[in-house]
Amino acid sequence: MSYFSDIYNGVKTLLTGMSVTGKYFLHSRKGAITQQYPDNRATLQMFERFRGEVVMPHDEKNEHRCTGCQKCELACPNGSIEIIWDRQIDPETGKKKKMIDKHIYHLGMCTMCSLCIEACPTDAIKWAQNFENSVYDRTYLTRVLNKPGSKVVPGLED
Amino acid sequence: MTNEALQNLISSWIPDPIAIELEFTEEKSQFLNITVQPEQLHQLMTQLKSNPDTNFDYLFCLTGMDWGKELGVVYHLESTTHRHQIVVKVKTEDRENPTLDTVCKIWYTAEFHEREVFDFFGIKFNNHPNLKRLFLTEEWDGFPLRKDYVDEINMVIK
Amino acid sequence: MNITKNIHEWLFSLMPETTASIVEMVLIAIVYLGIFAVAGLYLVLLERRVAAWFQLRLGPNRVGYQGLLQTMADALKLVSKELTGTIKADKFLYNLAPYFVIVTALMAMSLFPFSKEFQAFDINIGIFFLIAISSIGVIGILLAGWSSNNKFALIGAMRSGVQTISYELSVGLSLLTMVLMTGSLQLSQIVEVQKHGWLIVQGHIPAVIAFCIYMIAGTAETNRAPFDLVEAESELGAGFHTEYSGMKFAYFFLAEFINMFIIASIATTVFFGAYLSPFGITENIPLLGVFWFLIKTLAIIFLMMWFRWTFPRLRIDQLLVLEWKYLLPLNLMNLIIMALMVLLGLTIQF
Amino acid sequence: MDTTITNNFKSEEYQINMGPQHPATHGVLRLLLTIDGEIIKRVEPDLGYIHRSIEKMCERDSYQQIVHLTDRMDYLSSHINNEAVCLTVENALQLEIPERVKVIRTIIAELTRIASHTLWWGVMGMDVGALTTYFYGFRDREMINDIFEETCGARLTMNYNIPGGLMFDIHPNFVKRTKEFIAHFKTKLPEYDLLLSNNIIFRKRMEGIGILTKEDAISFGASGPVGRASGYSCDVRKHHSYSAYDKVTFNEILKTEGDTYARYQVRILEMWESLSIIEQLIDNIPEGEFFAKTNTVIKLPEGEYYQKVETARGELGVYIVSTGTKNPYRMKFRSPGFSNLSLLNHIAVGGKIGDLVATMATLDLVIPDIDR
Repeated sequence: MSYFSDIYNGVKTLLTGMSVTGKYFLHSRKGAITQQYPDNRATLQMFERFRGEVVMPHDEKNEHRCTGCQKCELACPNGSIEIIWDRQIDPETGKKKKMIDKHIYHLGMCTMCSLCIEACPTDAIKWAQNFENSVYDRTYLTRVLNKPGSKVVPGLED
Repeated sequence: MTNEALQNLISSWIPDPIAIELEFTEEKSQFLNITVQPEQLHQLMTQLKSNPDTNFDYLFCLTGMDWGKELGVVYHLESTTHRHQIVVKVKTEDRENPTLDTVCKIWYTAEFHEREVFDFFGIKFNNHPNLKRLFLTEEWDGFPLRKDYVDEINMVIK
Repeated sequence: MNITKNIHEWLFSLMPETTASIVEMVLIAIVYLGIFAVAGLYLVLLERRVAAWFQLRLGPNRVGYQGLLQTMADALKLVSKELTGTIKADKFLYNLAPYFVIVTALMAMSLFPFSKEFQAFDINIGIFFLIAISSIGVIGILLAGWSSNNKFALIGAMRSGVQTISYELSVGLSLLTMVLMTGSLQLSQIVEVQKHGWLIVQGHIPAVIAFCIYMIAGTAETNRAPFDLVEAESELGAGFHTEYSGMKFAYFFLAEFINMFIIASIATTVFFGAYLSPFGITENIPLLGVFWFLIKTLAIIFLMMWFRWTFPRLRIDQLLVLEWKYLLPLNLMNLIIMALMVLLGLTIQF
Repeated sequence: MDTTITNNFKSEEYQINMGPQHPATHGVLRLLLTIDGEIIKRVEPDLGYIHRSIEKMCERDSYQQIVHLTDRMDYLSSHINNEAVCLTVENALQLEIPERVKVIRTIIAELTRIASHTLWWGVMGMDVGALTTYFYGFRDREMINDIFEETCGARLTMNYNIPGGLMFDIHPNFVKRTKEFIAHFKTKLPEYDLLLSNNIIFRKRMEGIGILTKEDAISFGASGPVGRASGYSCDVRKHHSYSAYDKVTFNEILKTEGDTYARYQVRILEMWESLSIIEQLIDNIPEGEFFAKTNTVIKLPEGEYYQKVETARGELGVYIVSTGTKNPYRMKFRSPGFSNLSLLNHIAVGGKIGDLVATMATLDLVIPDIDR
């Protein structure tokens, strides 16, 4: 008789399984987890800590907070950050001071490990929430973070 | 069993301490370290596994090492019954043709780990059933994890 | 069906009798081909949407309203794609195989009584013909697997052979159980009998068992999950059609869905009274027959989709165990019970 | 590739290449199968398709930088990998780690384990042909990933640990979201059983295949659910407790059958245990600092350090040999997947191709973990 009870029990488990999927089928309108991505761009909000890309915020006077200390460059595990700097005369104090010429960031090499941002003593760089980073040519992924003509916030020391 | 008891027990296995050199040390490590000559490796390992008092039946880590002058292998052993751990080190100074005995008959897991060591350090294992390169291709030149390995194209040195 | 009658008369008035009948047949064939190619495409869409709803997704909903043109677009893409193949394939058989599959699938369609008049080909061995034709399709699969010169494809083809040969037995026997009640293999006759209640009601318990067995075996015949060992995506990549691309692949794909439609149509015809409406509510409107036929068929197709998106796949030996140890003995037992029932007049008739 | 094997062929056997691109190998694992009909005669893994030589890269990097490399090993338990490296470094420096860090690490580690197991469950179903499980598994995993993203900024390669503690404090929503997840998952986990675990087809396919005895499990260095399904008590959280595991009570799931279904069950039951661990900790996160102060340049004292942790796949060992400089002299990762893969040939021989796929699915291999 176990032959028939086997069949009975087997069919019962199959029907239980079908009831699970059936339940979802009936609630398919509400339960859909699909994100219709390009359509929901307007409402899509990334979390504030999301690591999209490294940016350097500038204030309205076109000033950034990077003193050129190169700690981020040292912290970066794969050389995504290059800082070109030279010593210029600080207009306020008249002394020679290390200043960045270009803060170059290779997004294509970045692993989003956040070590540079942790290392930065002046909070000059931070994460942006932008995630649409695809480009047709990988040279576009190399970015200069400080805007042309920008200066460091006066009086900032590392 | 405590490290001290282990050391006493293992020392007592050796009839002639001059012929077979075992070095015990607990310095700079959380385990008891035994350094053994390549010739005695297989015998010691068999004994460590089969002796009911030690019963090291779990080889949880097998590491190839390049100490600069010598090449060698570090075996991390644990007993699943007594829950004591030990480290066995074996070194050979022959960098051209380093050869050790395999332990893959004692712990099956050693088969893959020894292939990995062969692949990256070039240490050959006698009686290994299938000693081929595991990760790299057969025609790969050199052994990448050795300290004197140079690859100017693929290696980025900071 | 006045239009068909008019065309028929117009054709025969235009040309000699033999030519006219040949032209008529060709016309019917073209019409059927058109209808079922499109029907197949929409079945694909249905499958995709249904699967999505089972899986908490939305499914294709971009091309046309609610994605209605999605498979059309897919078909267009497949038609325009380059046909690739392996160099060492057996070219002749490799090219022949998809046609085997698709032609046999379409041939079977001609038999179904979609409504009282809408039946292209009503032969007296209808059921027998259906079973015979549906097993030719497997030759196409075997050829495809063998001629591709690919080991995965060959394993898929071998499995297909084993599977279809075994499960045909169950399909045949479960249909035979029902034929005991009708006493005829002709599909129109079978429908006629059901005017006194659908066969699944007439035959009550044995008929329900026969239907269950038929559904299992039918799913296996179409190589659909949980019996999709022929394709077995996670084991064989794509199984027998690994090496096919473009339109040739589309033939296999379309054939699978048309086969599903065939299996569901047979079930509708034999168990659920084909175009007959439930309790005879719309018997006076013959055109609604098509509607009822499609409703029933789609319900059974939905059941098959439900199977597919719920169950894991069987292993090849379990597949054979299921057939030879469970389905076949049950089937034979069922056949005898049905024979006794018919003999003793225990069937329910209204 | 191998001419020697070809010569030893019996006439009925043939060779077939499973991978590097194959749906069942979940990545770029290549298995060289010798098959007789449908029956597996020999399985030979061919590795190295994504070998990045992380161990060599570690010899070049500072200890902070090493942590992010371990994200890329077993990417499904990246947090636990990070934790392993951090624990090794912290032990070597004999740092006193704040309680808050330990508890947060443990909660996230257990969430990682659930995330890994839900993904495994979905893919497991897909491997045996039940495609719907994949989406149900991913639905639940998505909630965990959102928790991670909110707190750590990344969903998969989180790099949330630094030697000494955490990179930043947990997000204010962390506790709330985690509780939401627990409530949600407690209703969904029984569905897993209804849909797949009890299914007759599934059980028939899983029971009695790929049997691994306890002795073999130990000898092959099997760990994690694979070892525990064979009755081998190998939970590092129990035997070599770390972080906050000594503060919580949980059961080590042990099965004795050693077959594929036992491995499956161990993972399902482990998710319940992980839920209970999180429940015990989530309301009791101690206040305090989220890191212990370390030097910017970390130099480990000369010596050898070994730390094992329990990842979702089993025992991950981190072995650091330091000569006192800012880089490790030699760094070895004993990855669970590597040992678990080595026993595949042992348990798959004699089964069918379908069995191999099911067996491999329950070994839960992550290829970057094997290749490193």
